[in-house]
Amino acid sequence: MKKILAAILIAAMILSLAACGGNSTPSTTKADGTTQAASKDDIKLASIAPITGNLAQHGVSIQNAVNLRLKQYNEAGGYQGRKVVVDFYDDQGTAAEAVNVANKIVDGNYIACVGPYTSACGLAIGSLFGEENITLYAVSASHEDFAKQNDMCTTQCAPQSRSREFECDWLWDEGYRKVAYLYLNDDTGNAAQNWFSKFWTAKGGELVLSESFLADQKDFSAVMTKIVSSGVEVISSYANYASAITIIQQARDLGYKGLIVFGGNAQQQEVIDVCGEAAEGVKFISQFSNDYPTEGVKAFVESYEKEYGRKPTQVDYQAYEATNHILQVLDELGPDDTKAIGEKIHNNPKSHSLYGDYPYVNGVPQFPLPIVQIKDGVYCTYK
Amino acid sequence: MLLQQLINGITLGATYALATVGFSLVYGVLELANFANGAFYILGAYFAMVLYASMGMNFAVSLALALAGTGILGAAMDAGLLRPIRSKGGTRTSMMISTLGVGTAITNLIIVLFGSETKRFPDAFGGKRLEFASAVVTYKQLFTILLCIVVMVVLSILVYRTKLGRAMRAISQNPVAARLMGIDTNTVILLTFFIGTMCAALSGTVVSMYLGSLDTTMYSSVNIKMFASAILGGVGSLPGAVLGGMILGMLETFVSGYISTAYKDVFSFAILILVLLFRPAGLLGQRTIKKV
Amino acid sequence: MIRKLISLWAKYEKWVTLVLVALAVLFPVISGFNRYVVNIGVMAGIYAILTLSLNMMTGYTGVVTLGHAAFYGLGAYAAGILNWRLGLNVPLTFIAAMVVSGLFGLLLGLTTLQLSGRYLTIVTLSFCEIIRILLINLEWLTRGPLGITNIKKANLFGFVFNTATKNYYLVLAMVLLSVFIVHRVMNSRTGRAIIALKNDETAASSMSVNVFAYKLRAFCISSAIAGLAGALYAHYIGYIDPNSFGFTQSIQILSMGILGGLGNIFGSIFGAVSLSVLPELLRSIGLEDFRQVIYGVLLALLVLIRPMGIFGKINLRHRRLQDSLQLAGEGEEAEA
Amino acid sequence: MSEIVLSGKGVTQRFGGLTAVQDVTFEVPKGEIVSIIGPNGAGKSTLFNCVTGIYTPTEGQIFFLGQEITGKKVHEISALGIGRTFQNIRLFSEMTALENVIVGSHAKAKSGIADALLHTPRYRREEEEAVKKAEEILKLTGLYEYRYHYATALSYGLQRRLEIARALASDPVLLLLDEPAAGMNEQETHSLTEFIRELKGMGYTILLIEHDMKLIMNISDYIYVLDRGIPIAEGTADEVRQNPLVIEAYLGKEA
Repeated sequence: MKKILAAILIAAMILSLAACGGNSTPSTTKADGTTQAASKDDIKLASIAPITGNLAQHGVSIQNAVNLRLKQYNEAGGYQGRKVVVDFYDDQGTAAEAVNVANKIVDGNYIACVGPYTSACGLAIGSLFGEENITLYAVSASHEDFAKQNDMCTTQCAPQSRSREFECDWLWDEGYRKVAYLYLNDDTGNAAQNWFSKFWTAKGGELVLSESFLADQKDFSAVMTKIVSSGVEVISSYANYASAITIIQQARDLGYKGLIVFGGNAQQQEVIDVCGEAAEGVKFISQFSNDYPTEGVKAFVESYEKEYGRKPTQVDYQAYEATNHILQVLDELGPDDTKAIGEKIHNNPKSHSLYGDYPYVNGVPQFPLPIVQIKDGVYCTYK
Repeated sequence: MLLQQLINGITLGATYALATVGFSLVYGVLELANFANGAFYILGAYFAMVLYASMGMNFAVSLALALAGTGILGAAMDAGLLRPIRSKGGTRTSMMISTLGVGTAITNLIIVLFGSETKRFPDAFGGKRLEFASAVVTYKQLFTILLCIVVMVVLSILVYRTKLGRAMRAISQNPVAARLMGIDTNTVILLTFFIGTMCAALSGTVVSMYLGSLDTTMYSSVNIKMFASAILGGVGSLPGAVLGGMILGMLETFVSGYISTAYKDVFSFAILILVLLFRPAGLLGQRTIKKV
Repeated sequence: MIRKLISLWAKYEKWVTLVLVALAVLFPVISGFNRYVVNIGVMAGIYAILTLSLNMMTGYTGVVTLGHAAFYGLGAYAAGILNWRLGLNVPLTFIAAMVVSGLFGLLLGLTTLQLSGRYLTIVTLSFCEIIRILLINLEWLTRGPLGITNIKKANLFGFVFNTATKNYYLVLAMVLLSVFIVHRVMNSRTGRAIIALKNDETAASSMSVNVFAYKLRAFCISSAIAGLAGALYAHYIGYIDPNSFGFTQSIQILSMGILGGLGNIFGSIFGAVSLSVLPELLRSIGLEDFRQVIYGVLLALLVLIRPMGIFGKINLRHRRLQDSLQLAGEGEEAEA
Repeated sequence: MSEIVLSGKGVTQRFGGLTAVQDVTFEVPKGEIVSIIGPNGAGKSTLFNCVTGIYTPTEGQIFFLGQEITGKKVHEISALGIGRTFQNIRLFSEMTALENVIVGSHAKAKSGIADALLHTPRYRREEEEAVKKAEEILKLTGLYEYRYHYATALSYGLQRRLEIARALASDPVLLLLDEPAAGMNEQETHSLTEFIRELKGMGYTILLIEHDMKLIMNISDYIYVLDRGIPIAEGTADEVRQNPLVIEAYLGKEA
């Protein structure tokens, strides 16, 4: 065998890829029926969201919120008469797909990108957006490293350090002393647990036990039994809404009567629908409450409910606020210098958010943290 | 606390056992790892949820319909896809990949139709429970454990006592000889798939009710545990499947109860490795001697 | 008709191969250096290496493995940890990845080779799960679920592979290397011994082939090549976490191998490329949500139509020799 | 007495309760054809498998060229110079006839993976030698014209001969033939007998298991007779032919 039998990339691939290459100029991806014709003078915004995969539920929220804000902005005349149009890209909630679609976005002359949803995807593509000087505005990335990657990376989610400190102060003031902490074993979950145990022990509180679990874990009966028998007053947890549901139900099944507190990302309508009255009294350290007493929030909740028939939750709010912030900076600086837009978003002394004028420091929002609770089957502000 | 953990362990063990029994039945007869088992586990649960929760039929009827419907689908998969492969002399690998394709298609079809958000599975026993001094046993837990025992007994009778069972065992030992002995292997295999799929649907429904909720990712955590219990108990042996499931369930519960939840998986797979090293055929599996 | 086509292909195999290699080399130019398309090319190349390595284990030794992603992950983590902790880069990380995965391949081989096919398939599945759990729990080494972030781009003696096109050529070179390894090993005394033990272990050992030793060699080469693919992925994506090397990944690699055709280098590459391109094609014609459904249905049907894969059982060298015999009119017609 | 190539002392093989072979002692002198005969289930194949290492005998020892080989692994025993054929044909289906024979000479070559990757001189030399030798053997066995055909695509008779060719490829000192004439008609058995006689002429020592009495009586120098695992007679062809025990074992008791 003198020669090498190297049949590498066969003709089929070349033809199909070239064909795919041909029509892959940033055509608008069909997403939930909102294909927008990209005419010449429109300003283009990109958005990465988990449209399919395990986090598809949040993908829908991001699409709804971004489309809603753009609709309002364009109806109010857009940017000097030019409409802002969005292209959605599906990262399926995985890092590899995020890189896959990120490559498409950075070539698609967008002014900025809303998303991705998770820190993992944000960390995978942050450097690429940094090099290409396009804003990467993550929706719920609360991992400390995300916003530190470069000036282009901003998140709409409060970092774990701030929300956990706020939670510990609140719990201490409410008189609770014995807490159990359950956290999803991913990058943000670990950060949440570290900060919580640091602040809680600093205040002198007793961290009875802290246990991690995997995303697809369904059985918490063992750990719940340990919690019930060790007289824990508060179960605090960082979990997505699916795990939150199983935690609430199994806690109540095993006779746990104490307080249950979650992070904002567990605040989804399904928690109420599935758990029913088992969810009564469950509280969330959230970034958003739908009856928060400001004009901006009231208008957002009404317009969202009118448009989609249900009240918005934290993810809806974060995507809406991110788009809102990008459009404000667009009004100030115009669409041409994407680097300037990114830097302004990264450090914006005064942004007109739904909560009023609050700053962004190094890509992190310094916004208030309302505490939301479930009362009579509805989310409402507790404090 | 120990009593409560014991109850939790048995319940979890029962859920793993139920999921494994269907898989082990098909594997025992055909030596085929049926990867569509997970999809039928989820499909059965969604079927029952639609009938029971959305359409309000009574629980027993919706459970029966869900089992029958999924079972027929499982049998259809065998008749439509696996039988032609068998007749064309295809290898077990091709059949395995075929079940994999069906599994992927069904699971994702459910995601497209129902969306991937978690849905509610109401408790057929209205949350009623028995409260002892230091332990709580909900009716759904009792139902799960009871059902696991019933299914094991029924299947054991089926496989070891009935004519169909003898045919199944004949096929598992030597398909060619079985055919020569006049056993209509295709029909027996069809029935095996029908029963195996029904088991998967049953375990999916029961677990959904135990957890009170269901979504399309619920199988992923059970999938690996099902393989582990099958191997632990001895692949292809029904009592082995239940034994393996119970051991795994108890082990995980006590590890997360007394050590930490993070390490429950590490322990269960460490045990699995030990069993594989010293008794590769599993606890109750038979060692196959190599004959020339 | 197909027989003539294959005979023709066998006859001009050398030329067909060179044309394909040329097309592969020119591919970025053909697609106009469009980053998105070239990126698909890179991932297709990485999967081609993975199916080649799977072909070595399942195609040649007949051992169906359901845990091949474990070696892919081990290679990625070996490269990722070395780069993150010690700042090492190509070629050291590649070699380390191949060695680490190779050793684990040896480990799997040692513990499971006494088992018959019946249990081996399921054991490889739990092996993959065990590796994933180890990666999650050894937090001091792998940062556990945090995964390893900002792994530097491949940097060969100063030349940094930072664009998709440069990475494409690096992956292409590695695909060539893998094909070279698999081709040369399989067309040698070792290769014949491996195929002999696949066809009939007892007969092979009676021809003084140490079946156990040769299966181990096949396992090690296979897992080492999969480790190489892992290292490429780590440097290219720059972020790895335990969950991207789990069960679904193993099944994807296996399906590519089966679809393309086992026991055939060309088939494996074709399987990898076509199943990497398919999801993107479906995405571009908007069948986003149905992508997985179509993928599943396609899998089930293809295995029905061609159980041993599209190019399975085709051996061009044999066909060429047999055809040459035909022309010389020595032997009567022998069914290929 | 010429040198003893293979010998077994008190070889016994039990499977659980069943004793397949009971206390068999035999010798195969160099250059001779020794046969083992006996009705079905007499333990002939079991004894064969003890010699080749597939089974490790429960009791007794086996010696090859003076060296004990009891309990050695199959590939170790065959590497010492024992070629064998199988009762039911076990050719390698995915390889051509030529390649099947080349695998037969596996023990004679040394090149490993490194040699294969770098195409070292050793690799090239051994490959050429192997092909040349295999083609020689194929010519000897009249299979040269089918060298590129898939082994399992050949006719039954050709496959039988190919198995023998494969066994010859390792230049064995001892050739074990397991019912080579099974399923052959008169004419084919005759040509097989001639072929085996040729092999003897070429100096091969042969141990044969066979049912076909005509073939056995024609070419065997020495015969051992087994019945239900127990050796009941041995001797030259003529002695065995008249031995009443043998007749009884084969034809049943006189009426």
